[in-house]
Formats: sequence, C-alpha cells, structure tokens
Amino acid sequence: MRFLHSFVTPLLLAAGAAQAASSWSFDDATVQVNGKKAAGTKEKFSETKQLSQPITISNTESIKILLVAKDGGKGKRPHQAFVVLQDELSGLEAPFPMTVKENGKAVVDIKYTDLPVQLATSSAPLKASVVLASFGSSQGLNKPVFSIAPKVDPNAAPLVYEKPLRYGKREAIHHTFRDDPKNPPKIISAFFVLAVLATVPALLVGWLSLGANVSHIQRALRDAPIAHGVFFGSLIALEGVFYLYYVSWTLFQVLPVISVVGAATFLSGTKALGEVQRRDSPGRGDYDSSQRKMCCGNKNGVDED
Amino acid sequence: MRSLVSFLLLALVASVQAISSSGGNRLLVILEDVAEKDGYSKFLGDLEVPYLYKPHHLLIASTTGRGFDIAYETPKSESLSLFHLGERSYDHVLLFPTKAKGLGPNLTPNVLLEFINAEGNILLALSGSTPVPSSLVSVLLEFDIHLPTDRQGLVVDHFNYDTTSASEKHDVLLLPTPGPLRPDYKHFFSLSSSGAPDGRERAGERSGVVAFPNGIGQTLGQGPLLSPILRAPSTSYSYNPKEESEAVDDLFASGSQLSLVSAFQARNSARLTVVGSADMLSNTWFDTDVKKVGEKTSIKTLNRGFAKAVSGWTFGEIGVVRVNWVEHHLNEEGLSNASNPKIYRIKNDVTYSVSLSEYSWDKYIPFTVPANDELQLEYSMLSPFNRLKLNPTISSEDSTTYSVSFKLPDQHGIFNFLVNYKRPFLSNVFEKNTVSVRHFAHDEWPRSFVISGAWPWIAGIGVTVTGWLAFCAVWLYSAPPAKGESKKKQ
Amino acid sequence: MAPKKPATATGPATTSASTLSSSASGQIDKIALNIVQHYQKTTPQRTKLIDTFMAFLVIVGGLQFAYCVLAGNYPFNAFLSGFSATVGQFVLTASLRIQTTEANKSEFPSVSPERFVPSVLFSGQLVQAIPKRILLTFVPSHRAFADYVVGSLILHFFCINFIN
Amino acid sequence: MAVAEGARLTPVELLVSLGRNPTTKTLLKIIILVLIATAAVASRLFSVIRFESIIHEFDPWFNFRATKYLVANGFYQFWDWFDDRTWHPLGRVTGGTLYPGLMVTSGVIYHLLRFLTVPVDIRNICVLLAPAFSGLTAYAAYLLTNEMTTSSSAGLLAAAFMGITPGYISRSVAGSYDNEAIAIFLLVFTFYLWIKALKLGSVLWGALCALFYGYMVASWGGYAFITCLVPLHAFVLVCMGRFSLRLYVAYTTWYALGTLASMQIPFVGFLPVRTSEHMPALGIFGFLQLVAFLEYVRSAVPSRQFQTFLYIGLGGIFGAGLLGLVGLTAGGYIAPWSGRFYSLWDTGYAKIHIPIIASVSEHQPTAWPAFFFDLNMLIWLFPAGVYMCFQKLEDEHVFIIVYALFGSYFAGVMVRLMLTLTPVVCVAAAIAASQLLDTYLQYKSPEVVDNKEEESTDGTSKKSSKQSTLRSASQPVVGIYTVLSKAFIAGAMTVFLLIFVQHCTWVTSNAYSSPSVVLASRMPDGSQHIIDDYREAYQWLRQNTKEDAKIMSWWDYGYQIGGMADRPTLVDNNTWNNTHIATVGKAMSSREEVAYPIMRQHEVDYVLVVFGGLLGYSGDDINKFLWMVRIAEGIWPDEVKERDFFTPRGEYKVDADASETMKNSLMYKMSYHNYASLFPPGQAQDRVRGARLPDQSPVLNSLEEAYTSENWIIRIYKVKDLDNVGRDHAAAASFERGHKKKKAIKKRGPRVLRVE
Repeated sequence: MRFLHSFVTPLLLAAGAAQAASSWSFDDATVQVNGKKAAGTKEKFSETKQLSQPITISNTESIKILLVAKDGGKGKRPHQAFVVLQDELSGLEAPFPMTVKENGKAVVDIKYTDLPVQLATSSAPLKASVVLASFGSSQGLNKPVFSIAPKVDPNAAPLVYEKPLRYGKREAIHHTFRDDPKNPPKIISAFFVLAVLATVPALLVGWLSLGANVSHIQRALRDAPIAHGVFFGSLIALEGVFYLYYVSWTLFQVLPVISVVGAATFLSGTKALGEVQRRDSPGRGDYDSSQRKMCCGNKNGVDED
Repeated sequence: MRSLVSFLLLALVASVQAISSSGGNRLLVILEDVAEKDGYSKFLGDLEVPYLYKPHHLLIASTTGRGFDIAYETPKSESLSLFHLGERSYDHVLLFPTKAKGLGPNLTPNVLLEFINAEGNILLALSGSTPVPSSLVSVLLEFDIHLPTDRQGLVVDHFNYDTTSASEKHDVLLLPTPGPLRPDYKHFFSLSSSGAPDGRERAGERSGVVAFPNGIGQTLGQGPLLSPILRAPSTSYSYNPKEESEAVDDLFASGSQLSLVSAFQARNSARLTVVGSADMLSNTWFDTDVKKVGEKTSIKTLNRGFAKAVSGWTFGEIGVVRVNWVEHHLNEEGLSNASNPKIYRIKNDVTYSVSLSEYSWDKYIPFTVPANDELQLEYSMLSPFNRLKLNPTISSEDSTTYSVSFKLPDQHGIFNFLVNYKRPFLSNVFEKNTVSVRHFAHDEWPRSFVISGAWPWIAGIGVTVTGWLAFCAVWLYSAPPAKGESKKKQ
Repeated sequence: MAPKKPATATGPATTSASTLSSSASGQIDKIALNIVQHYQKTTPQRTKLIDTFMAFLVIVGGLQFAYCVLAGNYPFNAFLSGFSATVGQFVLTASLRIQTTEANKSEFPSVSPERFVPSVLFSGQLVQAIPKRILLTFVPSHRAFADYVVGSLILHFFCINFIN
Repeated sequence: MAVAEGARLTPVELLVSLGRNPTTKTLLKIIILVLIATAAVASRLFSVIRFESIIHEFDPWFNFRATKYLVANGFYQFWDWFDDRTWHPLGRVTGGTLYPGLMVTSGVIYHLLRFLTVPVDIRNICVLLAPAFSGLTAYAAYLLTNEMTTSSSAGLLAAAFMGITPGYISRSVAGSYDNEAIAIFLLVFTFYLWIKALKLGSVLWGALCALFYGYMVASWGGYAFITCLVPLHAFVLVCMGRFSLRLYVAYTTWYALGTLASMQIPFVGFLPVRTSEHMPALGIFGFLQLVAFLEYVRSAVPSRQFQTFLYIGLGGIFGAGLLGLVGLTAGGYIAPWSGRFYSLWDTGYAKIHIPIIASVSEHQPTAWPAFFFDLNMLIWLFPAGVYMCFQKLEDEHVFIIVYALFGSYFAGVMVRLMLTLTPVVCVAAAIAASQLLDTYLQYKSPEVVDNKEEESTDGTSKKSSKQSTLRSASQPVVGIYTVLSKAFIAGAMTVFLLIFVQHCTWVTSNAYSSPSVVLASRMPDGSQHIIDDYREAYQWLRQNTKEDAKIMSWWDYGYQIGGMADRPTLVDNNTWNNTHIATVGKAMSSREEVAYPIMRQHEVDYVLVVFGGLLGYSGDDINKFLWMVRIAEGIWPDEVKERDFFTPRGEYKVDADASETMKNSLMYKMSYHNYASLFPPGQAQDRVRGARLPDQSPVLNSLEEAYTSENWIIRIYKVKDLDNVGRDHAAAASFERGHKKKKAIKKRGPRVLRVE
C-alpha cells in the first residue's frame, strides 16, 4: 500500500515541478546588537551586499535580525527560515529558526548564551547566512550575509570546551632511563691500585729494618712439622677459599670447605701454637686458644647459613 | 517449511558457515506484518541463503545471497523471543517500522539491551511516517541516540531533493554516498559508481547518490561508541509533520548535526544501526531514477549497495577484526627465548607481536591499518611507560603480523602489554597480557672487578689479606732479635 | 696510630709566633719528643713488628679513603668493604698489641677457677670437652693470637662477601 | 615444680651431701634449667590446645608464606624473590626488604629434621618455633644473670621469670611466628656475650658477640636497640672513668665485625653508615680509639704535659668530629633520624606526621596497667634489683642500670617495646629476689646449710643455698637471726612467687593465646563457640575467584589474604609504600565516582571489608576508617578531609545523621549495604557503635556484593566492569531497576555540538 502511494506521488508531483518559476528572497533586512542596557545601531544588509566588517558580540549581548521574506517578490511565510551560523574552521554550524509572520516579516534574536560552546569559543568569526525555503517548486535561498565575532570578555566565567573522547592514534611515549653511575677515570684508579700495592714491599722493608725474620721456621718444622705445615697451610687455604668464593663459588660450596679447613686449622693450631709457646716461654700449653678457634670455626659455619 | 529449511541448514552448516557473517547467520526480521516483506524482497534476498539445496552453487551464488538464515516475526506473536534458555536464539535482528506504540513484552528495552550485551546485532529501520515505538525510543536513549520529540519527525531539504518523486514535499533527500568520517578511519560506506560497496580506500570518485525518502533523523550524544554513517546536508532539517504549523518554530535538529543513518558499537563489539528511513531499503528505491534539483538528467540510486554495506557492517560481515595470536618473548642472546614467559627482568630486550585478520564478507583477509592511523602497543603499569607503533612484519593470505621490539624500562612491577585498538566501524581489539618484571638478582649486578672504580678497594682487601698472612708468618716464625735473613713471604 | 702520631705531630713546629702559642707548640714538641723516646725505650721488638703492621694498615686505609674522597664512592659496597677491612684489621691488631703488651697483663686477669667453672659448664657448651686443667693454666698472649686469627678470618670473610 | 615436690621429702643430709658435691650441683642446675625450659614451652601451648595448630594474627602469615617459599625454592631464589602477588601492581622486592633470620632459621631446622629423616610439616615448625626459642631465651637469661652475681640462684630465678613472664609470652605463644620469636633470645644472648667479652677483654668473645649481633640484625628491626645500648654502655663507662683496654678490645672488635656483619643483610645494606641511628656506635668507636691513644700517651709522658696535650689534642679532634657529623648530615650523606625514631621521643609526633605508624595499635604509648599485667610482681622487684646493681658497681652492673633506664623509657613510649624491657626486668628482679632469699634462708649462721627454703616456690632457691657457703666466703653476711622473721619473709616470698606463677598462667591462657584469625565466644550455656568468618571468607576467595584476582582491602588483612586466600593484594602489613596505602585509603573514603577509576587503574577485582556491626566485633573497618581518612589526607589534603567525616557537632556517627561525606564513602556503603534488610523495619542497628541505622541501606552502583560471611564479619564485593553500552554505572543501575528514560536529561550550560 505504502509503496504504491510512493509510486504514485512522483508522477503527480512531476507535473508541479515542471513549471518551476519563483524563488525566495528577502529585503529591508537589519541586524542589531543589543546589550543589557543600550541597544546598538541598526545595520542594513541585503542579499547582494553583505556587511563588510564582522559584528562583535560579547556574552551579555544578543543579536537581533529582522527581515522580510519574499517569494517571487511578495511577502510570504517560508517553512524554513533560518539564520545559520557556521564556524568556518571546524565547519560546525548552528541554525536559528526565525519567527515569521504571514506577511513574511521574520525576526530572530540570537543571544550569546544560545551559541553552542564550540561556536562561542571559536577563534575565527562565524559566518551567518540566511536560509529561506519552503515546499513546492519555488527555489530556496541560502546566502551568507554577515559574520559574527564572538568576543569573550575577561570578567566573565570563561566557557571551557573539552574535546569529547574520540578513538584514534595517540602520541607515542618513550621511557627515559636513569643513567648509570659512572666510573672515575681509569688513570686515577690505576694509580691508586699501584699505590696500594706498593705498600706491601714497604711493609716488608719496614719489618726487615726492625730485624724481623722467619729464621725459626726450620726449628718449627723440626719440632712440629705437620702441625706447622698444616696450620699455616690451612690459613692460606682459608684465604684461598675466600678468594674462590669471591670469584665463582656459592655459599653452599664454601661452607663445607671452610668447616673442614677450619677443623684442620684448629687441630694443627693446637700443636703449632703449643710449639711456638714452648719456643718463646718454655713450659706452658695453650690448648685453650685452639679450642676457642675451633668453636669459632663452627660459629663461622653456623651464622652464615 | 522453515523447519525443513533449517534442517537443510544444519545439514549444510559447514558450507553455509563459509559464507555467513563472522558473528553467526541466524537473522530475525520483525515486521508489522509478515506480508510486508515483499516490499523489501530485494534487500532481504541479498541477505538470504541462496539455493540452499544446491551447495555446489554456493560460491557462485554468494554474490547475490549472503547466507543468512532469515526468520520472520511480528512484534505481537508470542512465539517471538530473542533468548532461549538464556542463550541468544538469533544472531542478528532486523526491525522494520511498526505502527503500535509499544512493541509488546518480547521486545522491551531490557530485552533489546540484553541482546546487545549478548553480542547480538540489531539493524533498526525507522520511518518518518509512523511514530517510533516508545520502547525503541527509550532503548535508543540508553545508547545516547535521540529521536525527535513525540517520537515523530520528518527530514526535508528544500535544496536537494528528488524532483521526480518529491517535488512538492521535498522529503526524498538525495545524498552523495558518505566518505570517511575522518581521514584516519576505514570507511566502508563509500560506494564506487558501480554501487558495489568496498571497504578498501577508494576516496576520490564518489559519483552516484543515495535516496533517503521519508525518513526520520536522529541526533547523537557525545559518546565515542556512536558514529554517524550518513549525515544530513547542511540545509536539511527535521520537523514534525503532525503539527500543522506553516513554519518550524522549535527545531529538533538540522544540518550535519542531524544523523540519518547512525551506527553504535558496544564495548563487546555488538552493533546497532539506526536507519532513519525504512523506505530506502525497499525495492522501490533500490534502483530507481531520481533527478537532483536543477539537473536535467536523472541518475540511478545506489541504495542497494548502500543497504548492503550498512547491513553487512551491522551483521558483522565487514569491519570485524580478529586477533589470531599474541606473542612476546625475550630477545637476548644466551638466554632462552621461550614464548610468553611469565616474568622478565628490567632492561631486558623484548619483542611483542600480534597477528590480526579482518573479515570481509565471506573470508578473512590480512588486516591493514589505515594510512593515517597507527596500531600501538602500550607497556603500562598504572600509567603507560611506553607507547610504541606496531609495524607490519609478516603478511600471509589471511593475516598480518604486527610487532615491535624494545627495552623494558628500569622499573620493576607487574606490567601489561596492552593493545587497545578501538576505532569506529572496526570491532574492538583489546589484548592485555600481564607479565611480572623483576629487579636485578644478586648475581646479575656487574661484578666489582668489572667496575674499574672498585679496583683500588679490591686491591686494598688483597693487600690487607696478604699483609695479614705475612704478619702471621712473622709472628709465628720470627726469632727474637737475631741474625737470619727472611724468605718465604707471600 | 701509636707509631704514626709522632711523625705528624713533629711536622708543624712553628717557632715564629707569639710567646703563648710558641710555648704551646714548644709543649707539643716536647710531648712528641717524649712519646718518641718513651716508645723507642720501652717497646719490645715484637710489638714494633705489630706497630709496623698497623702503620701499614693505616697507610692502606688512608689511601683508600683518599681515593674515595677524590674519585667518588661509586661502588659504595666496594669502598666500605675495602676500607673497613683495613680498619677492622687495624683494631684487631691493636687488640692483639694491647693483649700482648707486658704492661697490660694486669688488665686481662688470668681466669680463676671459681669464676670460670660456671662459664665452662654453661656459658661454653662449646668448651665442655676441655679438661679443666687447661682452663686453669691460661696464657693471654697466645690465646690472644689465636683469637686474633679467628677474628681476622671472620673479618676477611665478611669483606669478601660484601664486596661482591 | 616437680623437683620441688620431690625435694620436699628428701632428708636434709642427702641434700647437704648433694649440695657439697659440685658435679651434683651442676647436674641439678641442668635438670632445673631443663624443667624451666619445659615449663616455658608448655605454657605457650595453650593456643594450640584451645584452638588448633594454626599461624596467628597478621605478620606471621607473611613469615609463614615466605618460609614456605624459602623451603620450596631454596636460599638463593629466596634472596632474589620478587613477589608479584603483593602491592599490585608495584610488586615487592621481598628478598631484599625483609629480615631473613626467622625464615632461614626454620628453613635450616626443617632441612635438618628432613636430613635426620624426621618427617615434619613446615607449618608445625613455624608454629612451634617461638616456644622452642623461649626455652633458649630462659637459658640465655640464666647466663646473663650469672655474669651479674655470683649466686647462681639468681640465674635460675631469672631463667624461671624469663620463661613464664607474660611480657614475653605475649609475642611468643605457639603460632605467633614473628621475628620477635627468635629476636628476644638473640637480644639476651648478644648482651650476655657482650658482657663476657667486656669482662675477659677477649677478641674471641667480641667476635662471637658480633656474630650473634649479625644474626640479630638478620632477624629483627629491633637490633637498633643493641646498636644504641652497647655504645651507650661504653660511653657511660668511659665517662665514669672506667675506661679499660678490655673495653677497647671488646668494643672495637664488636663494632668492626658487627657492623660488617650487619651490612651483609640486603635490607640493612648501607644503613649502618648512613642513618643517624647508627651514628652513636660509630662515634663511640672513634672516641675509643682516641681515648686508647690518650691512655698510651699518658703512660708515655709526665702528667703535666699530658694535661696540655689533652686539652689541645682532644678538644681539636672532638670539635672536628662533631663538625664533620653535622656537615655530613646537612650534606645528606647521613640520613637524619627516621620518623619512627622521632616517634620514640615525641609520642605525639607520629600522630601528626606519620599516621601510618600511629595507626598501628602496638605503637601506642603503654598504659600503666599494662606494666603490671605483663610483669606482675617483677615490676616492684625490678627497682630493688637495679639498686643491688648500684651496690656492687662493676662494668656489667653499669650495663644493667643503663639497660634498665633505656628500656623502661621506651617501654613507656611504645607498647611493643615492653618486649625489650622484659629481659632486664627479669634479670634485675631475679637478682633482688635471690638476694632476699639467700639472706633470709640462712638457717642461723652462714656455714650451716638450711633447708627451710623448701617452702619456697621452685627448686631454684634451693640451689641458691647450695651456693651459700661459697658466697658467704665472698661477701659479708647480713645477719638475720630469728627464725620467725626468716619464716615469715620466706613464706611471703613463696606466696608471691606462687601468685606470680598463677598470674602468668592465667594471663597466658586467657589474654595471649587467641589467634585473632579465629574468634572464640561463649554461648549462653558457657560452652565455647568458634567464630571462623575469616577463614570462611578467605576460603571462599581461594575457591571462587580467578588465580590472579586482585583483592583490595585495608592493609591489615593483606598478609592474611596472601597467606590464606593466596590472592594478590594491593597493600599489606609491610607498609613500605605510604602512597600506595593512601591510594587505597582514598578509594575507601571517597565517593563511588572517585573510587571507581582508582580501582580500575589498579585492576581491582574484589574489595574486602571487615564489618563487626552484626556481631559486635569492634576491630572492624568502620572503626579503623578514620585512620584510612587521615592517611589519605596526608597525600591528598584537598580531596579527602577528615573534618567532613564528622557530624557538624563533631561526632563520628554512622546512623541517620552521619555526615554526607561519610554516607557516600565507599567504606560506609560497603559496610552497610543491605544491612537494614536483616532487621524488621526501624530495628536495624549496629552493635559495635550502638547506632540505629536508617531503613533504606546505601545503594552501590559500581560494585556488586559477591560474598558475605556467616556473621557478616567479612564482606566481599566484586567491581563491575565498564558498562557495555557506555553509560555511567548510576544510569545503568537505574535502568536495571526499571527506570526508563523518557527524554534525554537536559545538561546545564550551553549546548554542545557533536564533532567527529
């Protein structure tokens, strides 16, 4: 049924469309800016000559536009009588329908506060055009007539327009790393290394000058060969273990070794120090010391695991 | 009859799947009266399963029929229910205008919303001549789509209408087929002059018009899930034909703010499309001759192609992106580069890649990112630390692999590899892979002998120890002041 | 410090100053002189050996500290372990020196039975095994050295462990 | 006590003969010590008997979890442990931010037992670790006391006190698997070693002391107590002109080795040379070097010269050192005193500057009754003991005095520091008590051994008289010659001791044995009723939520959620990141619209609140709420304001006239959601705060109730996802409730055009 009707109508209306003659127009059009108190000056414009400089409007003011709509020369009321404001940058536009009388007298009062926020905050002047059109055959009119420059006055709450969320690519982010601590110049390091190493010979020299010697070693080895060998050996061994620990080993490799070597140190130490004892001050044993060493050897083990 | 059809469907489900939309092919069409479907026979025919009983024709036929298994219902019928035992009983719903004020208990706003939440797609065809059912109005409000007051409105444009059919009422708008909303969007609705819709970039020549007869316009809220497919020309406006006023006083909307065909895609990629004019889908307007204002020659409407594009998009035949797989791995020599490890270390080099396909009518094709757009990877904890462009690396016949390599920031924590690619008209891609990023282990720091700055101190310890050993030797073996030179110093 | 002090103290011997200050500095000189003499007089050779070692440690430590001040303390743990190795060694050696000096014998009373028995039986489960006779006969100087060895070993272990 | 029973019957001669024989004395001492240890362990098992073998309150749950990790993954993994299930999404470098001593200890024990093929569950080790160590602590106290006095009865008394005094039991009942469990033993034993080293002036004991100090550092943050006390002791000694080379040896050895040892702990790291808490030790170290050198100089030069030298040298060096310290602190090389430390000096400090610390109940100043409650009669024996130390004033007694003053001040400032006071109280009290007993238990003259002390409490005092001969030789005998007074005093003492034992037992069983995870209540008929909501809820979480569902709760429950529910949490009891905690506080204390984005950002899946209103369980989140607000206010002063949570009249109310901010806060809504529906209209009331609640309970839009435990103590909410069609939750919820929009809601302000 419905689409039958939609079949028919074209045929009917085709006839009407055929004799298209008249078109919409307007004249004695004025625009006027009204403030709170004082009404501004009327400015006249027409289809042919539009206003040269933009009309500024601030947030307490409003623009009043008067015109007479004519169809084929005589005043008539169009169905569509808009003043359309367009922001030329964004292409956004907002229509303001005029109230029209039978005789085509049309008026619209555009308050600043009626402006959509994008337009109100637009930087470029807004293009105002009059659109007059209606049903039937007569041709519509769509003409830019003047432009409006909305000006925000400082002592009013500024309109803020935050852009709505729109999906799209976002700016890239690259993390900036903290910079690594830097080494002092190698020369200084090297120099100090040498200086530090140099102290060892100095130490030995110092000792020699004080008449230090290891001349008792033969005696020691004679009296308690194993003890001394093992004792001093195990001291070196322990330091060696520490070195290995520093280089590669893990705690769990180190601990057993330490405990073993520690035990060796203790046993040999008992004898060795005993011997030293006898050498220096004859006739006193010093097992005690070694005992203590043992217990420490173990303490060592206990506290590190 | 339908049961037989559906039985055959079952029998051929495999081959049918091959050509049905990625989201399933059970389509429910709701009309005021099932008989009305003849008015849309071309449109529905395009959707229908072609030659079900001749499977070997499928591929040939697939140009005309798109393999939907269509069921017809009226709002009133009690057999109508979108859900069965909590499961969707249809994949898509196509609603034609109905006269009744309400849509009955089976199509309440909650049901429709539920349908969307269950990833069902809805194509909503309205009309300027019949008031929109209130339940649709309120469900559209939930989507932030607004219809004219008292559920009725007609879009007219006195400047470009079809002079042959609507020279008096000016309610048949002739519009160029829409271009992309934004340069960086894929656009599916710009038709080549032949009328065949193509998802590819084919900007430039957009000859031919789409007729929009007797339609109702909508305005859209600010939300990002909404996007207009077809916007009204600037001189057009919507008014309420019921009120017999000579002029419009309270204007609903006009110009580009007035959306004639609007798309809504939910977070779960379910789609709802509002077509302001059901007539534009009708046989009448699929290819008639129309004449623009002030033109002598009349041209054919591209409604058929446009209808195909719109329905195709709504029913998930185009613009559906599939994530095939996501993979990230350590990118350092000497370490295991197993896929998707649970934990990384700070300052690791890592490669992330994702493989994407896009469904196009009847098959998956490699997904390509539009020219001005980027596929981005966010590496984030609380806030993104990195946002990097994913570059296409490998492209097979049905997928593209995008990937990027970078060094993890020097911040430990629980991080996300996040690909969040949401674009209008493309189904949402949201891939979140969580990894823990640990600090340096105690044995991963540079050793002290590697650091030149530490040498003197190492030497210091060494010297101390040596000196100490020497001292022990001296203490143990030094004779009280006497002669005898010293050897055995280490 | 003991052996080094004189050297530094004798350095600033300023005579061209007001009477008061000159007297003070003269005092310093005299004191320093006394110390040096006293040191040379009374210190046995063994102790001198210890002192040399301590001096050596002081120098090494000083060098390391100077380096830290000069070149910054980037691997701070390295600095700490290196420096505290010398410091620790120094104090341990100082302890050894103190304990082995004849003058201080009184400070370290040889342990008397009634005081030691409880500590054997309860304080030292460690030392239960020891026959009491050993504990009664008790010699500071070599026990001191044994302690010293143990302490030093622990010290070295920590330093090595800390420097990474 | 059994011994006492048996001993009462034994004839005097036997005792005397026994008493004469040193080995028997030893044997008896060992037996008694073993008995004391047994008593100490036994009295800590109440909790296991009353409830079950379960880990207690909060921190222990983390230690337990850590221990399991250590046992499962080995030492090095534990060391490098990055925990991604706490402090989401920051994670926690757990290996480097905890005191490993406790876990490592139980780990070693575990492996040892396994090695000895004793099949044992790690949980049981953790539960029983504290009692086991309490036995050792008693022993350590014995040793320490023995260093103070020659009467070993004092030692045994001290051991007994230490074993059962509530002040220590409070932190060491079975199941309270916390650092203090072993730390107190280490504390006392380190002190013992220190005294030993000081007395013998031996490097060895100094080294031992250092090693145990290192162990202590590895176990408890309270090591700072030793770090401050030992230098203080040394300093006092020097000031008293008691400087001795022994002191030098002991201290320098301890400091050199101990500091290095402490720096081995990753968590401590460079602190010993960086923070001011450790500076005194360093200062004294330098100071002692100086003094030692001066000593040497004095021995070298005549005294007059020494005077001048002293003035010139010492003054200069001291000034330089002071300047250096100040300079370094100003230059930021040395951190100034940390906040926790300030809060020790000014109890009000924390409340203002660091609410996170003040919010912990055990950081509150101690109430006076607490002293008596925890120490009972020791509290009045304590001063007497200190006085005794004044009498025979040797180095070690100076130590006790210093410790006593130090400890009692801090115990007054913070409840938890009562723990550090307890040992010295036990020691001093024991000295006093033993002195008393020894004096009054002479029969008539020193040499005759007297057996009246059998009326005295436990075997300990008996030993004392065995010592009496020996002691009478050493010190003059105070003559008490009337048997009556002796009997009277001895009897009184006995009664006191008995009362003490009774008190300790009572306190232990009633006050300190409940594992705040399980609550016990009495039924009307007096039978015990177990309220198990916590574990019920955590079990629910464990079984009904995703493996990696993030749970947001106030930090008190972080460890428990991690340990029992095994779910990631945002914040927990290790309060290392104040901002993160403040974020949670902000979410809890602000409106849904504010809280929801925060929860989204932190990927929260569930929110857990504790609500005692139904049961009258006062330790719930509404009562902790103000702390959340304060902590949040500390970071966002202009978004969260404590004032807004009070009624205009300045009251903290939850009923109808609660402030709007309060009613809209997430915490309030979650606590009272649907609560009114439990009651007949107008009857809804909160039993904790005794408030009558409005009938319509608050509406939650962005959360939905997921679970509520039997007694409503724990309530769990699920965070909704974003709305599928892009509405805000309020709109979506109202739509669900059936409010259809007829027209679009007019927004205020100018109209906004849609742009693409």
